[in-house]
Order: sequence, then structure tokens, then C-alpha cells
Amino acid sequence: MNFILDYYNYWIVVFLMMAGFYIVISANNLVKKIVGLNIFQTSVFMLYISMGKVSGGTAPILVEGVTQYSNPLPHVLILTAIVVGVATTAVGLSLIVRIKRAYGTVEENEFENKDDAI
Amino acid sequence: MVEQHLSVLPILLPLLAAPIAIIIGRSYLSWMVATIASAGAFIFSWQLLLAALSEGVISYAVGGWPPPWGIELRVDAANAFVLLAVSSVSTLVLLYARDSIQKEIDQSQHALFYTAHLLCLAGLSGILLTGDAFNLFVFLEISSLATYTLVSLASDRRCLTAAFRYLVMGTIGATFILIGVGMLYMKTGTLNMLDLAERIHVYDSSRTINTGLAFIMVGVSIKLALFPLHAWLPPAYTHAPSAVTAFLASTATKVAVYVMIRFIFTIFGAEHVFHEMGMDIILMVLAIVAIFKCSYMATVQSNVKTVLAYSSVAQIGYMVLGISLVSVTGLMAGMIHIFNHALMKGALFMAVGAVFYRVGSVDIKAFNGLGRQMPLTMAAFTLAGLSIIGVPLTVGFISKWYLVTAALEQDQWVLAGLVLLGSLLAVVYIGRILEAAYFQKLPDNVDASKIKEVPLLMLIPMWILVLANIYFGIETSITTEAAGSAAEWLFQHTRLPEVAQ
Amino acid sequence: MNVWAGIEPNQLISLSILVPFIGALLVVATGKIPNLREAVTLTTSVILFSIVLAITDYTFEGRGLSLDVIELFPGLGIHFVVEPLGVLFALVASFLWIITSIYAIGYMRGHHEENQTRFFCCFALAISSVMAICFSGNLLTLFIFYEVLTLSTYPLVTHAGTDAAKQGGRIYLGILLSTSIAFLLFAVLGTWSIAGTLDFRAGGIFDANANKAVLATLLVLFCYGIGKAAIMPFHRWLPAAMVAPTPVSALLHAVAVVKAGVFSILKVVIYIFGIDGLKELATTDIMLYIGAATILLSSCIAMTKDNLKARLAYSTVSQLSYIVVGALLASSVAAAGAALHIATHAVGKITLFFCAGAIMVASHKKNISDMVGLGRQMPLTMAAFAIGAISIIGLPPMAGTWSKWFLTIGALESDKLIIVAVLMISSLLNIAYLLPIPIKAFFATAKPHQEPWSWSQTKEAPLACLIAIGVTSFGCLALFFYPQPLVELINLIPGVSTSSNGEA
Amino acid sequence: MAEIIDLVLLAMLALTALRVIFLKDLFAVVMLFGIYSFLSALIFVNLDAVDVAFTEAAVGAGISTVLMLGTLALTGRKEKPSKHSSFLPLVVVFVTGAALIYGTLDMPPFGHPDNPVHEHVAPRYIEESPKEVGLPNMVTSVLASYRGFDTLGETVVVFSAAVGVIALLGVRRKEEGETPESGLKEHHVLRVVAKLLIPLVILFALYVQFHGDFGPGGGFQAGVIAAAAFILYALVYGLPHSFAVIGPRFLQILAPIGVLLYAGVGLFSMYKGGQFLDYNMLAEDPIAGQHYGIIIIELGVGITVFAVMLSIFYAFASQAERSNVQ
Amino acid sequence: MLLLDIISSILLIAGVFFGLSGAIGLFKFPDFFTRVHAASVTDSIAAILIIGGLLLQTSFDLNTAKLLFILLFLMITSPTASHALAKSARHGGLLTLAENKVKKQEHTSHG
Repeated sequence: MNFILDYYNYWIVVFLMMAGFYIVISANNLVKKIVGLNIFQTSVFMLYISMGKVSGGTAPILVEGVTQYSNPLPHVLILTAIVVGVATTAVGLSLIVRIKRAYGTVEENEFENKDDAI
Repeated sequence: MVEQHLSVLPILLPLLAAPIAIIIGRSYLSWMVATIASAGAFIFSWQLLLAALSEGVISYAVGGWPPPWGIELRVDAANAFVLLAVSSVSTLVLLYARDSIQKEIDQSQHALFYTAHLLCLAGLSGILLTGDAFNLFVFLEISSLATYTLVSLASDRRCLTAAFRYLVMGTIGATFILIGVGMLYMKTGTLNMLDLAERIHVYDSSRTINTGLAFIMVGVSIKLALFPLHAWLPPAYTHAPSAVTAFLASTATKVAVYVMIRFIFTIFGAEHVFHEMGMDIILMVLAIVAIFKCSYMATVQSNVKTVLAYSSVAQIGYMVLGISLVSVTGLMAGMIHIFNHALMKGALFMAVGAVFYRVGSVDIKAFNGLGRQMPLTMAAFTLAGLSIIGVPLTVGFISKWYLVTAALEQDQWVLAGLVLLGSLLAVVYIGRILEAAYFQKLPDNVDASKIKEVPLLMLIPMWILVLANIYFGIETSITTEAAGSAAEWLFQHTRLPEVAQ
Repeated sequence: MNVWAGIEPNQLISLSILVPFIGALLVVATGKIPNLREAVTLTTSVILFSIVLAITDYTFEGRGLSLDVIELFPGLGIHFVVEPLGVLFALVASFLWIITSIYAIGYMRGHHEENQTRFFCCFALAISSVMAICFSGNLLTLFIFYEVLTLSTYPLVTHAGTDAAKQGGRIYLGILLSTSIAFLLFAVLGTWSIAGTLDFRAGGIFDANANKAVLATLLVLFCYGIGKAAIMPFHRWLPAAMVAPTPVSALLHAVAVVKAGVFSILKVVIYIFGIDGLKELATTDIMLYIGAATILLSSCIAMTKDNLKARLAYSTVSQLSYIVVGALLASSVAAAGAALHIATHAVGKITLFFCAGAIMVASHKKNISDMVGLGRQMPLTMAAFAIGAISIIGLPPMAGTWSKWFLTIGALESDKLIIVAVLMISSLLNIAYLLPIPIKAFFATAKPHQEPWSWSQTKEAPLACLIAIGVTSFGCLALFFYPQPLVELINLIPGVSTSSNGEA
Repeated sequence: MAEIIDLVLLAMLALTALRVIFLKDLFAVVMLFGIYSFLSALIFVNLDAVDVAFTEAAVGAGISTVLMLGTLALTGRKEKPSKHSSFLPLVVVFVTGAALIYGTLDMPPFGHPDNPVHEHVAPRYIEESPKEVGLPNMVTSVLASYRGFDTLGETVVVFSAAVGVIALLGVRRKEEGETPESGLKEHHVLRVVAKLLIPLVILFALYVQFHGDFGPGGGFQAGVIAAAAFILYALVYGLPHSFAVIGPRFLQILAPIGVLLYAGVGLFSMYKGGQFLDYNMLAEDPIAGQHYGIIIIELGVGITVFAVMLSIFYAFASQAERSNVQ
Repeated sequence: MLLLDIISSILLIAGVFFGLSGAIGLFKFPDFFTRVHAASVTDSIAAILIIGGLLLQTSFDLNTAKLLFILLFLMITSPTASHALAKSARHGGLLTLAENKVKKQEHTSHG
């Protein structure tokens, strides 16, 4: 029981990651791929944030009388990572728009057989 | 002043030049800015290499915060050496790009091209110089985003799908690295590479650390296009603008190889990775398969850029093979090949770009009869091709020599034989192109007067690289010393498995 | 006669390599004016020969010349050393280059060949790399210039530019490059990792306790890696290269390429393994018998060929294996025979090729069946052909006699009677496929009734060709009556001697 | 208590993710994604990561969703049923998941205060940063000072994203534009309310920008919020009008200026004789120096993020308008 | 103090109730307009009640001000949002239940 209490968080996060990862590699529609990518990354962020949590701690903002703070470092890392994520998303989406204009479709299997393979 | 900040300047110069280039917005001026910045980065990285060779290691605490609390830039022979290759190729490519992109990229986007190129350079330099695992991820993303942009700048619509595939694969890889780093951080509580290296060995047998290692390895393997994970590379290199391909093929994957070396030797320790995890076997097998499978693929392609792209994957196989031998000589062979392959592939892709500039196609048929029409370009292509094959007096021979010697050191006779057999396939795919160029007649529908040599600004960088191919193939002391001391440095500062001692 | 006395002896080596190289550049420079270009070629070749003569003098004086050029790897670099065997080869090559270029001038003009400048340029380049091979002081140098030779002769093979030429060139380059990279380089690296050095040393470089099995493997790798020696099954490139113009065939099959191959094998045997070391290796005999098989098989194939050049090519294959066999017999006398055979076969075979070329220029005949009665048309050529043939067969009073003689003695000495038998049989086969050509040409009659022969009907090749043919066929005779200089030279080779009881 | 909330939220996340997998209607998928990232923002709050939650809400639930919707407007909202089997992906995912689960088994237990993460580097941030950097918000001080180089990299990432989007989509210049018929003319209520809100939103953005040192917030969030204000304006009054207020070309200047501002601080500290980005050098009193440095670089981040987000939106919006016009 | 707590909890519970009912309505109601109606219940009255409850929890400091601001914003935005939704639906040609009925009858009477 204690074991589960210690790890349930990580496990669910892993499940979320894999859900996102599955969408990325299985989806045929490019937009959905990007959505999956975002879910994947957001779940990884959750992994980081969960490791920064100190039970009984508060947000790492100095307040009188509070001694137990959660770890600020993962928060910083994830702030950066979120930005990176949105940057990638933006570029990916604009690629999709261009692909739509060039091929008339955003379904992978459809535009793949419009050109020779490479 | 300069000496003090030597290790941050190669990152800073392109990083500052990129915004300036886009503010200027004019094609010519932004080209000037980009070239000057890149040249400066080259000079600094040269001094940096000398400094690293003399001092061993240079540590630079960004923000004045001592590691592990602040971010540290940590320069030793290994990354200074790779950085030199990257910045030099970047400078040459920028010289070359001036004319090359006129034909391939819309005038209005030239400034964007140079900006993206500078960002990519800055990102790669950052990856090389940083001593912080997470900072590495950030710079990895900078270079990747810039790369996706560069690839998608081409006029052919297929570059879009190629770029998208690259984006998805690359992001997955980066996320895997992120997961891995997170696991290391979780166990050790630090992100500084050196600190990690010290604290990680407490948990060598920990399942978390091993999983982290696995995820980092997979992520990096995607970035360096190790065999089963190379699917993104051929289309990306084929459809990107020639200048971009020349730059990426000779730098991006190399930097990824460096990252792999850094993680294996500095952070995890060769002893753990190879001896306990048995990664050397996996890497070796994958490398061998890569060499043969992809060299074979290269022999059956009709698009010359694709041929060279597959050959790049195969060559990466050689580098990884060098790493997987777990010996100073093997690692040295890998490092030397990082440098030499940059020279070869840079020259080859530049030549192909020159052909595209004149003929407007890079199909192997387009090369027919070019031996007469563009003698200098094809001569450059020939020499660089011989270098890929590994003919004596070229750098390719040097790399192969050290690789095989490293294999024989450990009585891996079969392996040595396989390496040499692999280079026979190079004879085939380079030979096909040369034959087309020198023995086929120019097709009748094109008029010979139009197909002439490319502008000087394209020829000069090409030939600088080609001559470098020959110079470093004869005067090997420089590369050998640098790579050798890099390899020794890495080995002194890692815990070794018995085999290497 | 030493005009080069002024020059620091060691520099003669670099001169001998640079002179033809510079010659090549001059040829390109003077390409527009054919006469000047040919003059350049001839003078260069003469200068080169004189240099080699000077080097020979030093060798007889017992002065070892050596030259370090550059260090490619720690303790290993491009390094030249003059030793008797190399000098022998250098003499043959540089002398025959003069003759070949005289001949080539006549041939190329008589045959109205395309882009002759490229031809002469590559020719000179090939000679320059041959010189480098002759004086190479370690395996690495040998290997490097072996490759350079391959690449520089490739344009010569594909000179015609026809599809056939391309096909031939592809086979030529394919086999030579592949074998050299896959086997030779491998063997070189293996040697490097075992012995720790690649220098040619008298008596070999492997110490006694080196793993014999590995050495045996290395020997096989060397024998096949040196594809230019055309041991079966890697002999295909030689007939394939027959598409080249005749002077090239002469150069390839008599002077430069093939001889470079067997020369390398001799070098490896004498200076890497050492003749005594060879005895202990299991694979020596295997390779020996493969060589013997090559001799017989290729002779048989030669008999089936009607195209003259093809027949000569296969005869070359078999003759090369003589040298390989001589080297692998692991006896000093046989080695001497092998070395001598380099020279004698050179003069003999080049004569034959010159004749073949002359016939092609003069009467545009390729096939032997058409040459019946040709003697009436070109008596001098056919006479020369007969001389060359006899020399190849090894009958007195021709040069070939000596080399075969020593080979046979060597075979007897290391009592390998099978090899003796092989040598005898192959001589008979040689008679069977070479002699009929001149005989038919002179005595068989093409037409049933014909007017008596007179000079009026002769239609000989260009004068330049005839001169060349004359010189070489005279050489065949001369080397029979006066082989001493060569023999002495060979006796200088450590561990090799013509006297059967071992010591020189 | 916290655990239970955590658990509930995670369960909702899992359900959302599963729905996303099986839904074919991309509009719903994107909406669910918005919900997903909003839920995760809530989780972040619950795990004391207020800054992260702020950002995630602004970016994931905000910008990303808007961009995705913009893309859908151009690419259509239905996903076609795909033929190729989902077997291989399943295998890959299961292997990866198994590896991760295996990895979790040695992870330090969730939330224990004596985990190595809390033992090694972080303590200095928690204990010293108020003295060394002088900010109550440790996240900001770590972000801007200790790991300022990361944040510079982050800013550059945003900048390069803008470069990419502009290179790919370009931005239709105003002058070539047709009569401003776009926007929501007939929605008078909306127009009035928007007029009312936009100043407040911008005000809030400034608050977040400069209050970031003391509470959650900072340049990045502020930039996004400010951009949101203009996006609202563009949506309600149409692109041409917002182009008139802030033109794309201007943004293209603004974005790099933010980066230069940030890097300039570093250069200045180098000129002052310190390391790159060493704020102690900016003033005699190191604490004051830290303050100046952090405020300026946060400003740089804010400017860049604002400019980039807005120009990305412009790029997508002008695409949409183009397709509407055609 | 206790009194405040009781009141605030009552407010909160009421808010939660309305929120839930709004959500249920969102699912249960037959057509678009009715659903918008249900939703707007959630973000008007429910929001007011909950924030009111929270206000009573605070000790009348900065947080109070913030909560008031939030309330103000909600009061402005959420009705606007519902309005915009409904209006654009109308523009899109969506009909209410009643109108649909009428239409049907017309069809039947005509045909």
C-alpha cells in the first residue's frame, strides 16, 4: 500500500506519456500527431514537477514562517521546456499548413503516395 | 578579455548575429553579418582548441555562479576539436551559400535563411561547449528548430514533408533525452555533467539510472540517425537546399555523435555503459548493419543527394563503430572520422549543389557529361569521392586506417575485414556517379553553352574543403594530435572496463 | 657516364619519381603542338633512364640510398629505399618506357587516336608511380603508389571511350581496387598490428614466435590482394584491359602494371616474410599450386583465343604465375629466376605486343586466323614475333631461357617435381599457342597460286614502330648472351642467389 | 487531501488522453487537448509549481490551442480513418512504457523531503537565493540568475520559432490587403466588451511582468498575456486594424530586440569584468545588480515572447484570411 | 468568525450545486440554445456564489481585491461569451426547438 502511495503518481504519468507517444506514432493525421506530441511532452513535464514536490511543502516563494518549500529547480526547467514545446508546436503547425497547401491533404498516407518515396 | 571569455564567445557570436541579421533583412548585408560572425566563431574555436590542448580543461561559470548551482561551460580537447570542425564548415558553407541559394531560395527569405543558419550554428556550439545536461537539451532544441526551418526553405514541396518527419522524429528524440536527464536528476539531484558523473556511480545498479541511460541513448541515436532510427535523414538531406545539406551533413549528426561520446564516457563512464550494460555489443552490431545496409541503399538510389545521404548514415556507422570498440585508438578513430567526414561530405554536397545550380537537377542522369562541362566541380567531386572510398593520401584513408588498427588491436579480425568490405560499396556508389560524369555524353536537349562552371564564390569553399581532404590526408599530425589527446582525455576521466586497459 | 654525380645521391630517388611527373605536366602544357609533346616524352624518358642508371651504379658500389618524405602515422610514413630488386625493375621499366614511347608515337599517329595528350600524360604518371613502387621502402608506400598506379592507368584502359572500353575499364578498376582495398590493405594493416613495422627488411620482419596461422592467412591475403599479379581467379581484369590501345597493352602487360604486381609479391616474400620464413607457412604450398594451376589453365585458355591480343593476355597471365611460383618456391635460386623473369618476360612480351600493334596498324588484322601468309606482307614484324615467341617459350638463344632455367633448378632444389613438370608442360603449351602464328604467317599460303615474294608487296608498320620492335627483339637476344649485369644485380638481393648452393 | 485532488485530476487526465486517441473529430481533439493542458496546470498548482501552472495555462490551454484551431480552420476538422494497422506502434509504446515502469521502481518515493533532488543542489537555491539574489520568488531567481543561460536559450528558442513560422507562412503585408471586411462587425456587444477588456489585460500583463520577482509570473507569462490582448483585438476588429496598431514588420524588429536586450546584459557584465550574465557586476551592490539584471532580462524575454506570439498568430490568421478570400 | 465560515460554506455548496446542475444541463438539454442557457448558469450564478464564499474566507487583504477583480471579469466576460455564441449560432442559421416545430408543421401542411 505504502509502495503504491509512493509511486502511483509516476505510474499514471507514465501512462499519460505513453498515450501521447502512441498518438504521435500511430496517428495518420498530422494535426493529431502534433496534439499527441504536446500530450507526450506535457506528461513529461508532470514527471519533472512531481519529483520536485515535497509533501507538506509550499510553493517556492519566500513567506515568513514557512520552512518547507518545494524544489524550485524542476519548475525552472519545465518553464523552459514548456516554451520549447510551444515553439516546436508552432513550427510544426505552420509546416502542416504549408503541406495542406502543397498537397491538398494532411493525411500522411495520402501525400506520401503523391510523390515518389524519397 | 578575450582569453577569459574564450569558451562562451563561439556561442555568443552567432547568437548575437542572428537577431541582427533578421533586423537588417537585406540579403547581402545579412550575408555579410552571418559570414563575419561565423568566421569569428571559427577563429575563437581555433584558439579554444589550442588552449584546451595546452590546459587540458577550461571551465567557465556563466553568471558567475559556481557549478553545480550555475551553468558551466566545460571545454576540453574533445568538444573543442568538434567545434573547430563545425565552425569551419559553417564559415565555408556561408561563403558558398551566397550564390547557391539564389537559385534555390526566394529572394525575400534570404535574411531568414542566414538567421536560421546562425541560430543552428549557435545551437550546435552550445551543445558542444555546455557542461550542463539540461542546458544541452535547450541548445539541442535551438539547433533543431533552426534545422527544421532550413530544411523547409527549399522550393521543392517534398521538403515540407521531409521537414515535418524530421520535426516529429527530432522532437521525440529530444523528449526521450529529456526523460533520461530527468531520471538522472531524480537520482542525483544535479544537472552539471561533472557533478552527475561523480554522484551517478553510487547508483550504478539502480534501475532508474539504467533506464535513463537507455532513454538518452535512444534519443541521441535518433538525433545522430543510428541505423534503425535514421528514417528521417535521407529525405531531409535530399530535399533541403544544397547549402543547408552541406552544412547539416557535415555538422549536425557529428555533434550528436559527440553528445553520445560525452554521455557515455564523461557522465556514465565507459565501464558502466559497456561493461555492465553491454552497450558496446549493441552499438557495434547496429554500426555494422548501418554500414552495409545503408551503403547498399546508396548504391541503388537515383538521386545523387539521396546517395550521399545514405552514405552519411553509413559513415556515422563507422564513427559509432569506433566508439563501440572501447579503446583509445577506437575513440580516436571515431573523433578523427567526425572531422574528416565533415570535410568529405561538405565538399561532396557543395559539388552536388553546384551541379544543381547549373543543371537544375541532382538526378544521376543530370550528371551525364558534366566532366567536360564543369571540370573543376567534377574534379572536386572526384577527389572528395575518393576520400569517401578511402583511397590513400586522402583523409578517408586515415580514418579507415585508425579504425582498422583499433579493431586489430583487439584481434577483431572479422570486424576489420567488414570495415574494409564496407568501403568497397563506396567504390560502387561513387563510381556510378563518376562514370555518368565522365563517360556519358551530355544529353542533346540541353545546350552545352549554358552548363558552365559555377561562380568563384561557390568554387573556392568547395576547393578549400577538397584541398583540406588531401592536406589532412598527408599532414596528419594536427588532426591526429587533437583527436588523440581528446580520446586520451576522455579515457583518463572515465572508469574503464578491463578490455581497454 | 654518371652525369648525375653532382646530385646528392639520395635525391636521385625523388628525381626518378619527379622527372616523369614533371614530364606529364609538360606534356599537358605542350599538348597543342604534337611534335613538341612527343619530344618532351622522349627526352623525359631518356633522362629518367640515365637517372636509373646512376642509381644502379650506386647500388653496385654497395651504397644504399634512402629517402624519408613524410610521416603519415606515428613511426610510419612515405619512405623510399633503393635495393637491387627495385633497381632491376626500375631499369626494365625506364628502359622499356623509351622504347614504348617511340613505338607509341608511331602507333598513335598511324592509328589516328583521339586525345593523345591525355594518353601521354597518364602514361608518364603511371611510370612515375612505377618508379615510386620500385624504390618504396615500406609496405605503406608500396600500397599507396600501387593504388596511384591503378588510378593513373584507368584512363589509359578506357582510352577508346567506347562501351566496350568502359566495360573493360569497369572490370579493370573494379577488380584491382576491390582486391587492393579488401585484401591488400587488410594484409598491410594486419602486418602493421602484428609486426609493429612495415619496413622492408632482409629476412622478413616477423619474429619467430608470431602466430603462424595468422601469418599464413596474411600470405594468402597478400597474394590475392596484389591483384595485379593476376593469380586465378582474380585474372579477369587483364584480358578485359585488352580494349586499350596496343602501347598501353604493352605498358600494362610487359612493363608497368603486371610487373608491379609480381614485383610487389617478390618484395613481400623476400622482405616481409623472408624466404626462410616462408617455408614454415602452411599456405605457401597451397598458393604455390594455385599458381601452378594458373600457369596451365591460362595457357589452355590462351590456345582457345583467336584474337591475338587476348591470346597474348592469357599467355601473360600464365607467365606472371611463373614469377609467383618462383617466389613461393621458397628457394633462393627460384627467387632469382623469378626476379630475372621480370626482365626477360618483359622484353619478350613487349616484342610480341609491339608486333600485334604493328599488324593492327599496318593490316588492321586482329584475329590470328586472318594472319595466314601475313609474313609475305610484313616479314620484319613477323620475324620479330618469332623471336619474341621463342624467348617466351624459353628456348635458346633467347633471354627467356635463363629465367626458366633458374626456376627449374629452384623447383628441383626444393624437390617439388610437380612444379618442374608444370614448367615443362607449360613450355610445350607455349610452343603450341605461340609458334604456329609466325610459322603460318611465313610458310602457309593464303591463296592457292601466288607470284614469288618480293619487297614490293611488303606493307610494314610505321618506321617508329619498326625501330621499337627491332630494339626489343635485339634485347631478347642480348639478354641471352650477356645476362651478367642483371644476374649480378639479382645476386645482390639478400637471400637470393643464382648459384644453387645458397650463398651468392 | 492534496493526494486525493492529485489522484482525481490525474484520472481526468487519463480519460481525456484516451478520448483523444479514439476521437476522429479533430476539433474535439484540439478542445480536449486544451482541457488536458488546463487540467495539468491544475496539477501543477497542486504540486506547488505555480509559475509552471501559470505558463502551462497561458501556453498550453491558450496559445497552442488557438494555433491548432487556426490550423484546423485551414486543414479541415475530420480525420480520415487510416488503413495501416496500429500493431507496431502498440508494440513500441508497450516496450517504452515497460521500460519506464521498470525505471520508476528505483525512483525516490513521491514527495519525500529527503529525496536526493531536495538534498543536493536545491537547498542552496531555497536557503541562499533570498540573500544572494534578493528575490522572494526562488523560481524567478533560479530562472533568471542561476540558470540565466538556460533562459537566454529559451528566449532564442522562441525567437527561432518565429523565424521558422515567418519563413514558412510569411506574413501578408497590410498594403496589399483588401478592404477590412474581416473581424466581427455585427457583434456590437463583443466590440464594446473587447474595448473594455483589452486595456485591463495589458495592464495585467505589465503587472505580471514586473511582479514576477515577488509572485508567480515573469517575462514569459506577461508576453503571452499581452499577445493575447492583441489577438483578441485582431479577432474582434480584424487583422488590418491590428496591423495598423502593430505591424508584422515592427514585430520582426521587436522580437530580435528582446533577444539582444537579454544578451546585452550579459555583454555589459562581461565589459564590467565579470562572467557572461554575471549581474553582480551591474552595480556596486551585488543585490542591486541582480535586481537590475533580472528586471532587464525579464523585460527582454517579455518583449521577445510578445512579439513572437503575436507574429505567429498574425502568420496563421493571415493564412486563414487568404483562404477565406479565395 | 464561525458565522462567516458557515455562510461561506453555504455559499460554496450552493455554488457547487449550480455548477453541477449547469454541467448536467449541458449534457441533458435537447438543442444548442438550451444548452448555452444551462452553461451560462454555471458561469454566472455558480461563479458568483463560489467567489462570494471564498471572499468570506479571506481576511480582507490583497487576495480579497484579487477575488473581486476576478468576479468583475467574470461578470463582464461570461455573459458576453454566451451572447457571442448564441449570436453566431443564429448567424449560422441554427433554429430553436420551437422554430423547428413550426417548420415541421409547415412542411407537413404543405406536403
